[in-house]
Amino acid sequence: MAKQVYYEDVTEGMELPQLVKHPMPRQLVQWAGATGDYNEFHYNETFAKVRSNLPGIIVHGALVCQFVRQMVSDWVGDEGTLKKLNVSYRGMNFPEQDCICKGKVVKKQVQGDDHLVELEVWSENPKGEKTTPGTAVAILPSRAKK
Amino acid sequence: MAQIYFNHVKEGMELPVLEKKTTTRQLVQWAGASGDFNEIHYDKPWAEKTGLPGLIIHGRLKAAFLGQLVTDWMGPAGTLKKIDVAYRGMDFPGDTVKCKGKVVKKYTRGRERLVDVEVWTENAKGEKTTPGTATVALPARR
Amino acid sequence: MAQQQKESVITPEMKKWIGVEGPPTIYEVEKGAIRKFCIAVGDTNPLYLDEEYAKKTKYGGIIAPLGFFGTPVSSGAFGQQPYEVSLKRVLNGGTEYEYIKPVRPGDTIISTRKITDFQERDGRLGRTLYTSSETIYRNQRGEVVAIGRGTTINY
Amino acid sequence: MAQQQSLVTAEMKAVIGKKGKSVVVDVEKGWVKRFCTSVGETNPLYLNEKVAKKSKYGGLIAPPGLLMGLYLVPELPRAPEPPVRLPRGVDGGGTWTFIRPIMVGDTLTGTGKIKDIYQRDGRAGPMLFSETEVTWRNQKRQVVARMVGRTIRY
Repeated sequence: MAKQVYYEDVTEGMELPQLVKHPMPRQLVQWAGATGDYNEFHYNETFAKVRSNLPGIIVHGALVCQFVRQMVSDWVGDEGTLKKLNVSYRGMNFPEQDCICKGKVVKKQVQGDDHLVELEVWSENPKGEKTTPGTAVAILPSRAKK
Repeated sequence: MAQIYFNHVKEGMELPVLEKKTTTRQLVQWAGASGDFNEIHYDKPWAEKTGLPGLIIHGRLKAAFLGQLVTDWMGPAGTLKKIDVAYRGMDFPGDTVKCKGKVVKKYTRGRERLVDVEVWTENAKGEKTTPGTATVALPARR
Repeated sequence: MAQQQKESVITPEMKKWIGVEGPPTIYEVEKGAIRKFCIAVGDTNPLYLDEEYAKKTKYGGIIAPLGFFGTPVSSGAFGQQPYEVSLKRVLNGGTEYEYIKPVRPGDTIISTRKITDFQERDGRLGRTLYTSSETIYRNQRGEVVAIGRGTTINY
Repeated sequence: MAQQQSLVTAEMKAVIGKKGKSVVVDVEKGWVKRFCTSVGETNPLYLNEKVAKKSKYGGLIAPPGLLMGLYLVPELPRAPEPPVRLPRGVDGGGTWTFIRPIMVGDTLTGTGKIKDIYQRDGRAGPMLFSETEVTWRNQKRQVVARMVGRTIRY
Protein backbone atom coordinates (compact mmCIF):
# COMPACT_ATOMS: atom_id res chain seq x y z
CA MET A 1 0.00 0.00 0.00
CA ALA A 2 1.07 3.56 -0.63
CA LYS A 3 2.29 5.56 2.30
CA GLN A 4 -0.25 7.01 4.67
CA VAL A 5 -1.44 10.58 4.13
CA TYR A 6 -1.98 12.71 7.26
CA TYR A 7 -4.26 15.67 7.83
CA GLU A 8 -1.26 17.94 8.21
CA ASP A 9 0.02 16.95 4.74
CA VAL A 10 -3.13 18.19 3.06
CA THR A 11 -3.75 21.65 1.67
CA GLU A 12 -6.88 23.04 0.13
CA GLY A 13 -6.73 22.87 -3.64
CA MET A 14 -4.39 19.89 -3.54
CA GLU A 15 -5.02 17.23 -6.17
CA LEU A 16 -5.41 13.55 -5.42
CA PRO A 17 -3.38 11.03 -7.40
CA GLN A 18 -5.38 10.08 -10.48
CA LEU A 19 -6.69 6.58 -10.93
CA VAL A 20 -6.92 5.57 -14.57
CA LYS A 21 -9.12 2.62 -15.45
CA HIS A 22 -9.47 1.09 -18.85
CA PRO A 23 -12.45 -1.22 -18.51
CA MET A 24 -12.70 -3.96 -21.11
CA PRO A 25 -15.90 -5.88 -21.88
CA ARG A 26 -14.57 -8.63 -19.62
CA GLN A 27 -14.55 -6.25 -16.68
CA LEU A 28 -18.18 -5.28 -17.32
CA VAL A 29 -19.14 -8.95 -17.38
CA GLN A 30 -17.25 -9.50 -14.14
CA TRP A 31 -19.12 -6.57 -12.64
CA ALA A 32 -22.43 -8.01 -13.82
CA GLY A 33 -21.51 -11.30 -12.19
CA ALA A 34 -20.41 -9.65 -8.97
CA THR A 35 -23.44 -7.40 -8.59
CA GLY A 36 -26.22 -9.17 -10.40
CA ASP A 37 -26.77 -6.26 -12.79
CA TYR A 38 -27.28 -8.25 -15.99
CA ASN A 39 -28.74 -5.40 -18.00
CA GLU A 40 -27.85 -6.37 -21.57
CA PHE A 41 -26.64 -3.01 -22.81
CA HIS A 42 -23.54 -3.57 -20.72
CA TYR A 43 -22.36 -6.52 -22.82
CA ASN A 44 -24.61 -7.01 -25.85
CA GLU A 45 -23.68 -4.47 -28.53
CA THR A 46 -26.70 -5.14 -30.74
CA PHE A 47 -28.98 -4.79 -27.76
CA ALA A 48 -27.31 -1.52 -26.74
CA LYS A 49 -27.64 -0.03 -30.22
CA VAL A 50 -30.99 -1.35 -31.37
CA ARG A 51 -32.98 -1.76 -28.20
CA SER A 52 -31.50 0.94 -25.99
CA ASN A 53 -30.55 3.44 -28.68
CA LEU A 54 -27.04 3.86 -27.31
CA PRO A 55 -23.86 4.40 -29.34
CA GLY A 56 -22.59 1.07 -28.04
CA ILE A 57 -21.98 -0.86 -24.86
CA ILE A 58 -21.72 1.43 -21.84
CA VAL A 59 -19.93 1.01 -18.53
CA HIS A 60 -22.22 0.52 -15.52
CA GLY A 61 -22.61 3.83 -13.66
CA ALA A 62 -22.20 2.02 -10.35
CA LEU A 63 -18.87 0.61 -11.55
CA VAL A 64 -17.62 4.09 -12.39
CA CYS A 65 -18.82 5.15 -8.93
CA GLN A 66 -16.64 2.36 -7.52
CA PHE A 67 -13.64 3.56 -9.54
CA VAL A 68 -14.09 6.99 -7.95
CA ARG A 69 -14.53 5.36 -4.56
CA GLN A 70 -11.33 3.35 -5.05
CA MET A 71 -9.39 6.49 -5.92
CA VAL A 72 -10.51 8.06 -2.63
CA SER A 73 -9.95 4.86 -0.61
CA ASP A 74 -6.44 4.49 -2.05
CA TRP A 75 -5.66 8.07 -1.07
CA VAL A 76 -7.05 8.01 2.49
CA GLY A 77 -5.17 4.77 3.14
CA ASP A 78 -5.75 2.23 5.88
CA GLU A 79 -5.72 4.86 8.63
CA GLY A 80 -8.15 7.22 6.95
CA THR A 81 -11.87 6.64 6.62
CA LEU A 82 -14.15 7.61 3.78
CA LYS A 83 -17.33 8.89 5.38
CA LYS A 84 -19.44 10.08 2.53
CA LEU A 85 -19.47 9.86 -1.23
CA ASN A 86 -21.93 11.54 -3.52
CA VAL A 87 -21.91 11.14 -7.29
CA SER A 88 -24.19 12.11 -10.13
CA TYR A 89 -24.35 10.20 -13.38
CA ARG A 90 -24.01 12.89 -16.03
CA GLY A 91 -22.37 11.16 -18.93
CA MET A 92 -21.41 7.79 -20.27
CA ASN A 93 -18.15 5.91 -20.17
CA PHE A 94 -17.49 3.34 -22.83
CA PRO A 95 -15.42 0.16 -22.57
CA GLU A 96 -11.98 0.06 -24.16
CA GLN A 97 -11.52 3.73 -23.27
CA ASP A 98 -9.79 5.35 -20.34
CA CYS A 99 -11.95 6.31 -17.41
CA ILE A 100 -9.88 8.80 -15.45
CA CYS A 101 -10.77 9.37 -11.81
CA LYS A 102 -9.68 12.65 -10.29
CA GLY A 103 -10.09 14.51 -7.04
CA LYS A 104 -9.22 17.75 -5.32
CA VAL A 105 -9.25 18.87 -1.69
CA VAL A 106 -11.85 21.60 -1.29
CA LYS A 107 -11.75 22.17 2.43
CA LYS A 108 -10.12 20.88 5.59
CA GLN A 109 -11.40 21.34 9.09
CA VAL A 110 -11.28 19.82 12.55
CA GLN A 111 -14.68 18.88 13.91
CA GLY A 112 -14.59 17.54 17.46
CA ASP A 113 -12.03 14.74 17.37
CA ASP A 114 -12.25 14.29 13.62
CA HIS A 115 -9.84 15.71 11.10
CA LEU A 116 -12.07 16.11 8.07
CA VAL A 117 -11.33 16.80 4.45
CA GLU A 118 -13.93 17.62 1.85
CA LEU A 119 -13.16 16.58 -1.67
CA GLU A 120 -14.42 17.26 -5.11
CA VAL A 121 -14.26 14.03 -7.12
CA TRP A 122 -15.14 13.04 -10.65
CA SER A 123 -14.44 10.70 -13.50
CA GLU A 124 -13.57 11.84 -16.99
CA ASN A 125 -13.86 10.22 -20.37
CA PRO A 126 -11.11 10.70 -22.98
CA LYS A 127 -12.88 13.82 -24.29
CA GLY A 128 -12.34 15.42 -20.91
CA GLU A 129 -16.04 15.38 -20.05
CA LYS A 130 -16.88 14.87 -16.41
CA THR A 131 -19.09 11.82 -16.50
CA THR A 132 -19.52 11.25 -12.78
CA PRO A 133 -19.02 14.42 -10.75
CA GLY A 134 -19.37 14.24 -7.01
CA THR A 135 -18.15 15.10 -3.56
CA ALA A 136 -16.61 13.11 -0.75
CA VAL A 137 -15.86 13.55 2.92
CA ALA A 138 -13.07 11.64 4.62
CA ILE A 139 -11.44 11.54 8.03
CA LEU A 140 -7.65 11.52 7.97
CA PRO A 141 -5.29 10.55 10.76
CA SER A 142 -3.47 13.43 12.40
CA ARG A 143 0.22 13.47 13.24
CA ALA A 144 -0.66 15.43 16.38
CA LYS A 145 -2.72 12.53 17.69
CA LYS A 146 -0.14 9.90 16.83
CA MET B 1 -39.69 -33.85 -5.64
CA ALA B 2 -40.32 -37.23 -7.12
CA GLN B 3 -38.14 -40.16 -6.13
CA ILE B 4 -37.11 -43.00 -8.40
CA TYR B 5 -36.21 -46.41 -6.98
CA PHE B 6 -33.75 -48.99 -8.21
CA ASN B 7 -36.39 -51.66 -8.74
CA HIS B 8 -38.32 -49.35 -11.08
CA VAL B 9 -35.36 -48.73 -13.35
CA LYS B 10 -35.02 -50.74 -16.55
CA GLU B 11 -32.15 -50.81 -18.95
CA GLY B 12 -33.03 -48.78 -22.04
CA MET B 13 -35.33 -46.53 -20.03
CA GLU B 14 -35.19 -42.87 -21.03
CA LEU B 15 -34.77 -39.97 -18.64
CA PRO B 16 -37.27 -37.09 -18.87
CA VAL B 17 -35.87 -34.58 -21.36
CA LEU B 18 -34.58 -31.33 -19.87
CA GLU B 19 -34.88 -28.43 -22.29
CA LYS B 20 -32.72 -25.36 -21.81
CA LYS B 21 -33.60 -22.22 -23.72
CA THR B 22 -30.32 -20.36 -23.59
CA THR B 23 -29.60 -16.63 -23.79
CA THR B 24 -26.54 -14.41 -23.85
CA ARG B 25 -27.59 -13.16 -20.43
CA GLN B 26 -27.37 -16.70 -19.15
CA LEU B 27 -23.82 -17.02 -20.45
CA VAL B 28 -22.89 -13.82 -18.62
CA GLN B 29 -24.48 -15.19 -15.46
CA TRP B 30 -22.56 -18.43 -15.92
CA ALA B 31 -19.32 -16.49 -16.43
CA GLY B 32 -19.95 -14.75 -13.11
CA ALA B 33 -20.77 -17.98 -11.30
CA SER B 34 -17.99 -20.11 -12.77
CA GLY B 35 -15.25 -17.53 -13.22
CA ASP B 36 -14.85 -18.40 -16.91
CA PHE B 37 -14.66 -14.95 -18.45
CA ASN B 38 -13.46 -16.02 -21.88
CA GLU B 39 -14.73 -13.37 -24.31
CA ILE B 40 -15.93 -15.91 -26.90
CA HIS B 41 -19.01 -16.38 -24.72
CA TYR B 42 -20.26 -12.77 -24.63
CA ASP B 43 -18.16 -10.47 -26.86
CA LYS B 44 -19.48 -11.11 -30.37
CA PRO B 45 -16.86 -9.17 -32.37
CA TRP B 46 -14.18 -10.97 -30.37
CA ALA B 47 -15.73 -14.38 -31.03
CA GLU B 48 -15.96 -13.64 -34.76
CA LYS B 49 -12.34 -12.46 -34.80
CA THR B 50 -11.24 -15.82 -33.43
CA GLY B 51 -12.98 -17.54 -36.33
CA LEU B 52 -16.15 -18.65 -34.59
CA PRO B 53 -19.55 -18.19 -36.24
CA GLY B 54 -20.67 -16.20 -33.19
CA LEU B 55 -20.93 -16.47 -29.44
CA ILE B 56 -20.82 -20.04 -28.19
CA ILE B 57 -22.19 -21.68 -25.06
CA HIS B 58 -19.60 -22.67 -22.43
CA GLY B 59 -18.96 -26.42 -22.63
CA ARG B 60 -19.06 -26.59 -18.88
CA LEU B 61 -22.47 -24.98 -18.75
CA LYS B 62 -23.72 -27.82 -20.92
CA ALA B 63 -21.94 -30.26 -18.59
CA ALA B 64 -23.80 -28.62 -15.69
CA PHE B 65 -27.09 -28.98 -17.61
CA LEU B 66 -26.36 -32.70 -17.87
CA GLY B 67 -25.57 -32.75 -14.16
CA GLN B 68 -29.01 -31.26 -13.55
CA LEU B 69 -30.66 -33.75 -15.93
CA VAL B 70 -29.30 -36.62 -13.86
CA THR B 71 -29.84 -35.13 -10.40
CA ASP B 72 -33.43 -34.10 -11.25
CA TRP B 73 -34.12 -37.66 -12.34
CA MET B 74 -32.44 -39.51 -9.47
CA GLY B 75 -34.38 -37.53 -6.85
CA PRO B 76 -33.30 -36.38 -3.39
CA ALA B 77 -32.45 -39.89 -2.15
CA GLY B 78 -30.23 -40.67 -5.12
CA THR B 79 -26.52 -39.86 -5.30
CA LEU B 80 -24.54 -38.81 -8.33
CA LYS B 81 -21.30 -40.81 -8.21
CA LYS B 82 -19.66 -39.88 -11.43
CA ILE B 83 -20.19 -37.92 -14.60
CA ASP B 84 -18.04 -37.82 -17.67
CA VAL B 85 -18.59 -35.51 -20.63
CA ALA B 86 -16.84 -34.63 -23.87
CA TYR B 87 -17.37 -31.43 -25.82
CA ARG B 88 -17.91 -32.44 -29.41
CA GLY B 89 -19.98 -29.71 -30.97
CA MET B 90 -20.79 -26.06 -30.48
CA ASP B 91 -24.10 -24.66 -29.32
CA PHE B 92 -25.10 -21.03 -29.55
CA PRO B 93 -26.99 -18.67 -27.23
CA GLY B 94 -30.60 -18.47 -28.34
CA ASP B 95 -30.60 -22.20 -29.11
CA THR B 96 -32.67 -24.65 -27.17
CA VAL B 97 -30.35 -27.30 -25.82
CA LYS B 98 -32.10 -30.62 -25.24
CA CYS B 99 -30.56 -32.71 -22.48
CA LYS B 100 -31.33 -36.40 -22.79
CA GLY B 101 -30.39 -39.60 -21.10
CA LYS B 102 -30.90 -43.35 -21.23
CA VAL B 103 -30.23 -46.10 -18.71
CA VAL B 104 -27.59 -48.44 -20.07
CA LYS B 105 -26.92 -50.71 -17.12
CA LYS B 106 -28.16 -51.47 -13.61
CA TYR B 107 -26.09 -53.47 -11.16
CA THR B 108 -25.10 -53.78 -7.50
CA ARG B 109 -21.66 -53.25 -6.09
CA GLY B 110 -21.29 -54.11 -2.45
CA ARG B 111 -24.36 -52.55 -0.84
CA GLU B 112 -24.80 -49.93 -3.52
CA ARG B 113 -27.43 -50.10 -6.22
CA LEU B 114 -25.94 -48.43 -9.22
CA VAL B 115 -27.25 -47.27 -12.56
CA ASP B 116 -25.13 -46.19 -15.52
CA VAL B 117 -26.79 -43.61 -17.69
CA GLU B 118 -25.78 -42.40 -21.11
CA VAL B 119 -26.33 -38.64 -21.29
CA TRP B 120 -25.99 -36.05 -24.01
CA THR B 121 -27.06 -32.64 -25.22
CA GLU B 122 -28.72 -32.38 -28.58
CA ASN B 123 -29.03 -29.41 -30.91
CA ALA B 124 -31.94 -28.58 -33.23
CA LYS B 125 -30.44 -30.78 -35.97
CA GLY B 126 -30.47 -33.75 -33.59
CA GLU B 127 -26.67 -33.80 -33.30
CA LYS B 128 -25.18 -34.91 -30.00
CA THR B 129 -22.97 -31.98 -29.03
CA THR B 130 -22.00 -33.06 -25.52
CA PRO B 131 -22.04 -36.85 -25.05
CA GLY B 132 -21.25 -38.38 -21.70
CA THR B 133 -21.99 -41.01 -19.10
CA ALA B 134 -23.07 -40.82 -15.48
CA THR B 135 -23.30 -43.25 -12.61
CA VAL B 136 -25.87 -42.82 -9.85
CA ALA B 137 -26.70 -44.77 -6.72
CA LEU B 138 -30.42 -45.21 -6.10
CA PRO B 139 -32.46 -46.30 -3.08
CA ALA B 140 -33.55 -49.95 -3.29
CA ARG B 141 -37.33 -49.85 -3.37
CA ARG B 142 -40.21 -48.06 -1.91
CA MET C 1 -48.99 31.57 -27.04
CA ALA C 2 -51.48 30.43 -24.52
CA GLN C 3 -49.77 29.03 -21.49
CA GLN C 4 -51.47 25.83 -20.65
CA GLN C 5 -51.42 24.80 -17.03
CA LYS C 6 -49.86 21.37 -16.98
CA GLU C 7 -51.26 18.77 -14.70
CA SER C 8 -48.92 17.64 -11.95
CA VAL C 9 -47.37 14.22 -12.43
CA ILE C 10 -47.23 13.84 -8.67
CA THR C 11 -50.49 12.14 -7.84
CA PRO C 12 -52.11 11.94 -4.39
CA GLU C 13 -51.48 8.18 -4.61
CA MET C 14 -47.74 8.82 -4.96
CA LYS C 15 -47.68 11.29 -2.09
CA LYS C 16 -49.07 8.63 0.22
CA TRP C 17 -45.85 6.68 -0.24
CA ILE C 18 -43.57 9.41 1.06
CA GLY C 19 -41.91 8.13 4.22
CA VAL C 20 -43.30 4.62 3.93
CA GLU C 21 -40.58 2.01 4.39
CA GLY C 22 -40.54 -0.75 1.80
CA PRO C 23 -40.06 -4.42 2.62
CA PRO C 24 -36.56 -5.21 3.87
CA THR C 25 -34.00 -6.75 1.54
CA ILE C 26 -31.54 -9.12 3.13
CA TYR C 27 -28.02 -9.70 1.83
CA GLU C 28 -25.40 -11.92 3.33
CA VAL C 29 -21.91 -10.58 2.89
CA GLU C 30 -19.61 -13.38 1.80
CA LYS C 31 -15.87 -13.36 1.36
CA GLY C 32 -16.15 -14.86 -2.12
CA ALA C 33 -18.56 -12.16 -3.20
CA ILE C 34 -16.24 -9.45 -1.88
CA ARG C 35 -13.42 -11.01 -3.86
CA LYS C 36 -15.47 -11.06 -7.06
CA PHE C 37 -16.50 -7.47 -6.48
CA CYS C 38 -12.88 -6.39 -6.04
CA ILE C 39 -11.81 -8.25 -9.19
CA ALA C 40 -14.59 -6.50 -11.08
CA VAL C 41 -13.54 -3.06 -9.84
CA GLY C 42 -9.86 -3.86 -10.24
CA ASP C 43 -9.30 -2.92 -6.61
CA THR C 44 -6.54 -5.02 -5.06
CA ASN C 45 -6.49 -3.34 -1.65
CA PRO C 46 -5.43 -6.10 0.80
CA LEU C 47 -7.86 -4.67 3.35
CA TYR C 48 -10.61 -6.42 1.37
CA LEU C 49 -8.73 -9.52 0.28
CA ASP C 50 -5.96 -10.54 2.64
CA GLU C 51 -7.03 -11.64 6.11
CA GLU C 52 -3.49 -11.61 7.51
CA TYR C 53 -2.92 -8.06 6.34
CA ALA C 54 -6.36 -6.82 7.41
CA LYS C 55 -5.90 -8.27 10.90
CA LYS C 56 -3.06 -5.86 11.54
CA THR C 57 -5.06 -2.77 10.55
CA LYS C 58 -7.44 -0.79 12.72
CA TYR C 59 -10.30 -2.92 11.36
CA GLY C 60 -8.89 -6.16 12.78
CA GLY C 61 -10.02 -8.19 9.76
CA ILE C 62 -11.29 -8.08 6.21
CA ILE C 63 -13.90 -5.44 5.46
CA ALA C 64 -16.05 -4.95 2.38
CA PRO C 65 -15.26 -2.05 0.05
CA LEU C 66 -17.53 0.89 0.73
CA GLY C 67 -20.67 0.60 -1.31
CA PHE C 68 -20.71 -3.19 -1.12
CA PHE C 69 -23.46 -4.59 1.03
CA GLY C 70 -23.66 -8.08 -0.41
CA THR C 71 -25.13 -8.71 -3.83
CA PRO C 72 -26.90 -7.45 -5.76
CA VAL C 73 -25.52 -3.98 -5.27
CA SER C 74 -28.25 -1.53 -4.61
CA SER C 75 -27.73 1.80 -6.28
CA GLY C 76 -29.76 3.50 -3.61
CA ALA C 77 -31.80 5.13 -6.32
CA PHE C 78 -33.62 2.45 -8.22
CA GLY C 79 -36.11 0.14 -6.68
CA GLN C 80 -39.53 -1.30 -7.09
CA GLN C 81 -42.10 1.45 -7.28
CA PRO C 82 -45.37 0.63 -5.59
CA TYR C 83 -47.15 3.33 -7.65
CA GLU C 84 -47.58 4.24 -11.32
CA VAL C 85 -45.51 7.05 -12.81
CA SER C 86 -46.86 8.56 -16.02
CA LEU C 87 -43.35 9.45 -17.26
CA LYS C 88 -41.85 6.24 -18.52
CA ARG C 89 -38.22 7.02 -19.18
CA VAL C 90 -35.88 6.61 -16.25
CA LEU C 91 -32.41 7.91 -15.39
CA ASN C 92 -30.32 7.40 -12.31
CA GLY C 93 -29.70 10.94 -11.15
CA GLY C 94 -26.97 10.11 -8.71
CA THR C 95 -26.27 8.50 -5.41
CA GLU C 96 -24.83 9.45 -2.09
CA TYR C 97 -23.53 7.07 0.50
CA GLU C 98 -22.76 7.84 4.07
CA TYR C 99 -20.56 5.18 5.60
CA ILE C 100 -21.05 4.71 9.30
CA LYS C 101 -19.65 1.33 10.25
CA PRO C 102 -17.52 -1.19 8.38
CA VAL C 103 -19.26 -4.10 6.70
CA ARG C 104 -17.56 -7.44 7.22
CA PRO C 105 -17.81 -10.89 5.67
CA GLY C 106 -20.37 -12.87 7.62
CA ASP C 107 -22.53 -9.81 8.21
CA THR C 108 -26.15 -9.88 7.21
CA ILE C 109 -27.21 -6.55 5.80
CA ILE C 110 -30.84 -5.62 6.01
CA SER C 111 -31.76 -2.65 3.87
CA THR C 112 -34.97 -0.71 3.77
CA ARG C 113 -35.82 1.98 1.29
CA LYS C 114 -38.31 4.78 1.42
CA ILE C 115 -39.29 7.69 -0.79
CA THR C 116 -38.35 10.96 0.87
CA ASP C 117 -39.55 13.50 -1.68
CA PHE C 118 -41.06 14.17 -5.09
CA GLN C 119 -40.21 17.25 -7.14
CA GLU C 120 -41.24 18.15 -10.66
CA ARG C 121 -39.76 20.59 -13.09
CA ASP C 122 -39.98 21.52 -16.74
CA GLY C 123 -36.51 21.17 -18.09
CA ARG C 124 -34.50 20.22 -21.10
CA LEU C 125 -36.16 16.83 -21.20
CA GLY C 126 -39.65 18.28 -20.80
CA ARG C 127 -41.66 17.54 -17.71
CA THR C 128 -39.28 15.84 -15.31
CA LEU C 129 -39.98 14.08 -12.04
CA TYR C 130 -37.28 13.80 -9.40
CA THR C 131 -37.85 11.11 -6.84
CA SER C 132 -35.60 11.18 -3.82
CA SER C 133 -35.18 8.06 -1.78
CA GLU C 134 -33.23 6.92 1.20
CA THR C 135 -31.99 3.43 1.93
CA ILE C 136 -30.83 2.48 5.39
CA TYR C 137 -28.47 -0.45 5.70
CA ARG C 138 -28.35 -2.21 9.04
CA ASN C 139 -26.29 -5.20 10.11
CA GLN C 140 -27.48 -8.24 12.08
CA ARG C 141 -26.95 -6.34 15.34
CA GLY C 142 -29.33 -3.62 14.19
CA GLU C 143 -26.52 -1.11 13.78
CA VAL C 144 -26.84 1.33 10.90
CA VAL C 145 -23.79 0.68 8.72
CA ALA C 146 -24.62 3.04 5.88
CA ILE C 147 -27.23 5.36 4.48
CA GLY C 148 -27.74 5.65 0.76
CA ARG C 149 -29.59 8.50 -0.85
CA GLY C 150 -30.56 8.55 -4.46
CA THR C 151 -32.45 10.50 -7.06
CA THR C 152 -34.40 8.83 -9.80
CA ILE C 153 -35.30 10.95 -12.78
CA ASN C 154 -38.40 10.20 -14.82
CA TYR C 155 -39.12 12.15 -17.99
CA MET D 1 5.83 -40.69 -45.79
CA ALA D 2 7.59 -38.92 -43.01
CA GLN D 3 7.27 -40.31 -39.52
CA GLN D 4 4.83 -38.22 -37.48
CA GLN D 5 6.81 -36.19 -34.96
CA SER D 6 6.34 -37.06 -31.32
CA LEU D 7 4.82 -34.16 -29.40
CA VAL D 8 5.44 -35.66 -26.00
CA THR D 9 8.82 -34.46 -24.81
CA ALA D 10 11.01 -35.68 -21.96
CA GLU D 11 10.17 -32.44 -20.16
CA MET D 12 6.49 -33.33 -20.36
CA LYS D 13 7.06 -36.84 -19.07
CA ALA D 14 8.93 -35.35 -16.12
CA VAL D 15 5.95 -33.21 -14.98
CA ILE D 16 3.50 -36.11 -14.98
CA GLY D 17 2.44 -36.84 -11.42
CA LYS D 18 3.89 -33.61 -9.97
CA LYS D 19 1.54 -31.73 -7.69
CA GLY D 20 0.72 -28.09 -8.35
CA LYS D 21 -0.38 -25.27 -6.08
CA SER D 22 -3.53 -25.71 -4.03
CA VAL D 23 -6.68 -23.74 -4.63
CA VAL D 24 -9.03 -22.87 -1.79
CA VAL D 25 -12.70 -22.10 -2.39
CA ASP D 26 -15.47 -21.39 0.06
CA VAL D 27 -18.80 -22.93 -0.90
CA GLU D 28 -20.89 -19.96 0.06
CA LYS D 29 -24.66 -19.76 -0.04
CA GLY D 30 -24.70 -16.72 -2.30
CA TRP D 31 -22.42 -18.35 -4.79
CA VAL D 32 -24.58 -21.48 -4.91
CA LYS D 33 -27.62 -19.29 -5.42
CA ARG D 34 -26.04 -17.36 -8.29
CA PHE D 35 -24.82 -20.61 -9.77
CA CYS D 36 -28.30 -22.13 -9.68
CA THR D 37 -29.72 -19.01 -11.35
CA SER D 38 -27.22 -19.31 -14.16
CA VAL D 39 -27.99 -22.97 -14.85
CA GLY D 40 -31.70 -22.71 -14.17
CA GLU D 41 -31.61 -25.13 -11.24
CA THR D 42 -34.39 -24.86 -8.68
CA ASN D 43 -33.66 -28.01 -6.66
CA PRO D 44 -34.52 -27.18 -3.02
CA LEU D 45 -31.56 -29.28 -1.80
CA TYR D 46 -29.36 -26.40 -2.99
CA LEU D 47 -31.61 -23.48 -2.17
CA ASN D 48 -34.15 -24.18 0.54
CA GLU D 49 -32.64 -24.61 3.98
CA LYS D 50 -35.80 -26.11 5.48
CA VAL D 51 -36.20 -28.80 2.82
CA ALA D 52 -32.46 -29.56 2.78
CA LYS D 53 -32.38 -30.01 6.58
CA LYS D 54 -34.96 -32.76 6.32
CA SER D 55 -33.11 -34.54 3.50
CA LYS D 56 -30.50 -37.24 3.95
CA TYR D 57 -27.83 -34.53 3.84
CA GLY D 58 -29.13 -32.60 6.84
CA GLY D 59 -28.41 -29.26 5.22
CA LEU D 60 -27.86 -27.38 1.98
CA ILE D 61 -25.57 -29.09 -0.50
CA ALA D 62 -23.80 -27.77 -3.58
CA PRO D 63 -25.06 -28.87 -6.99
CA PRO D 64 -22.58 -31.16 -8.78
CA GLY D 65 -22.30 -28.55 -11.53
CA LEU D 66 -20.64 -26.11 -9.13
CA LEU D 67 -17.42 -28.12 -9.20
CA MET D 68 -17.91 -29.01 -12.84
CA GLY D 69 -17.99 -25.35 -13.70
CA LEU D 70 -15.13 -24.14 -11.57
CA TYR D 71 -12.63 -22.57 -13.84
CA LEU D 72 -9.21 -22.66 -12.30
CA VAL D 73 -6.76 -22.31 -15.11
CA PRO D 74 -4.34 -19.93 -13.38
CA GLU D 75 -3.81 -22.16 -10.38
CA LEU D 76 -3.70 -25.52 -12.07
CA PRO D 77 -0.48 -27.10 -13.21
CA ARG D 78 -0.04 -26.79 -16.95
CA ALA D 79 1.60 -29.06 -19.44
CA PRO D 80 4.85 -27.65 -20.88
CA GLU D 81 4.70 -26.12 -24.34
CA PRO D 82 4.81 -28.66 -27.18
CA PRO D 83 7.92 -28.77 -29.40
CA VAL D 84 5.91 -27.59 -32.42
CA ARG D 85 3.43 -24.75 -32.38
CA LEU D 86 -0.13 -26.00 -31.89
CA PRO D 87 -2.25 -22.89 -32.25
CA ARG D 88 -5.59 -24.22 -31.08
CA GLY D 89 -6.52 -25.33 -27.62
CA VAL D 90 -9.91 -26.59 -26.50
CA ASP D 91 -11.49 -27.93 -23.37
CA GLY D 92 -12.09 -31.54 -24.28
CA GLY D 93 -14.33 -32.45 -21.39
CA GLY D 94 -13.78 -34.21 -18.14
CA THR D 95 -14.77 -36.74 -15.53
CA TRP D 96 -16.04 -35.76 -12.13
CA THR D 97 -16.27 -38.33 -9.37
CA PHE D 98 -18.32 -37.35 -6.33
CA ILE D 99 -17.21 -39.11 -3.19
CA ARG D 100 -18.87 -37.22 -0.34
CA PRO D 101 -21.56 -34.57 -0.38
CA ILE D 102 -20.31 -31.01 -0.63
CA MET D 103 -22.12 -28.97 1.97
CA VAL D 104 -22.81 -25.27 1.68
CA GLY D 105 -20.38 -23.66 4.11
CA ASP D 106 -17.56 -26.08 3.31
CA THR D 107 -14.10 -24.81 2.50
CA LEU D 108 -12.65 -26.93 -0.27
CA THR D 109 -9.01 -27.29 -1.10
CA GLY D 110 -8.18 -28.53 -4.56
CA THR D 111 -4.79 -29.95 -5.40
CA GLY D 112 -3.96 -30.50 -9.01
CA LYS D 113 -1.46 -32.59 -10.88
CA ILE D 114 -0.80 -33.40 -14.50
CA LYS D 115 -2.14 -36.92 -14.78
CA ASP D 116 -1.12 -37.76 -18.29
CA ILE D 117 0.08 -36.26 -21.55
CA TYR D 118 -0.39 -38.21 -24.74
CA GLN D 119 -0.66 -37.84 -28.46
CA ARG D 120 -3.36 -38.93 -30.88
CA ASP D 121 -3.08 -38.40 -34.59
CA GLY D 122 -6.36 -37.63 -36.18
CA ARG D 123 -7.81 -36.12 -39.31
CA ALA D 124 -6.90 -32.66 -38.09
CA GLY D 125 -3.26 -33.69 -37.70
CA PRO D 126 -1.42 -34.51 -34.50
CA MET D 127 -3.30 -33.71 -31.31
CA LEU D 128 -1.80 -33.35 -27.87
CA PHE D 129 -3.99 -34.33 -24.94
CA SER D 130 -3.16 -33.36 -21.42
CA GLU D 131 -5.14 -34.55 -18.45
CA THR D 132 -5.20 -32.66 -15.20
CA GLU D 133 -6.48 -34.29 -12.06
CA VAL D 134 -7.76 -32.22 -9.18
CA THR D 135 -8.56 -33.76 -5.82
CA TRP D 136 -10.96 -31.76 -3.68
CA ARG D 137 -10.91 -32.05 0.09
CA ASN D 138 -13.17 -30.39 2.62
CA GLN D 139 -12.11 -28.70 5.85
CA LYS D 140 -12.12 -32.09 7.59
CA ARG D 141 -9.48 -33.24 5.08
CA GLN D 142 -11.95 -35.72 3.59
CA VAL D 143 -11.81 -36.20 -0.16
CA VAL D 144 -15.14 -35.00 -1.53
CA ALA D 145 -14.56 -35.15 -5.27
CA ARG D 146 -12.05 -35.80 -7.97
CA MET D 147 -11.93 -34.21 -11.37
CA VAL D 148 -10.03 -35.18 -14.46
CA GLY D 149 -10.06 -32.51 -17.14
CA ARG D 150 -8.82 -32.95 -20.66
CA THR D 151 -7.26 -30.21 -22.71
CA ILE D 152 -6.64 -30.78 -26.38
CA ARG D 153 -4.13 -28.84 -28.46
CA TYR D 154 -3.86 -29.23 -32.17
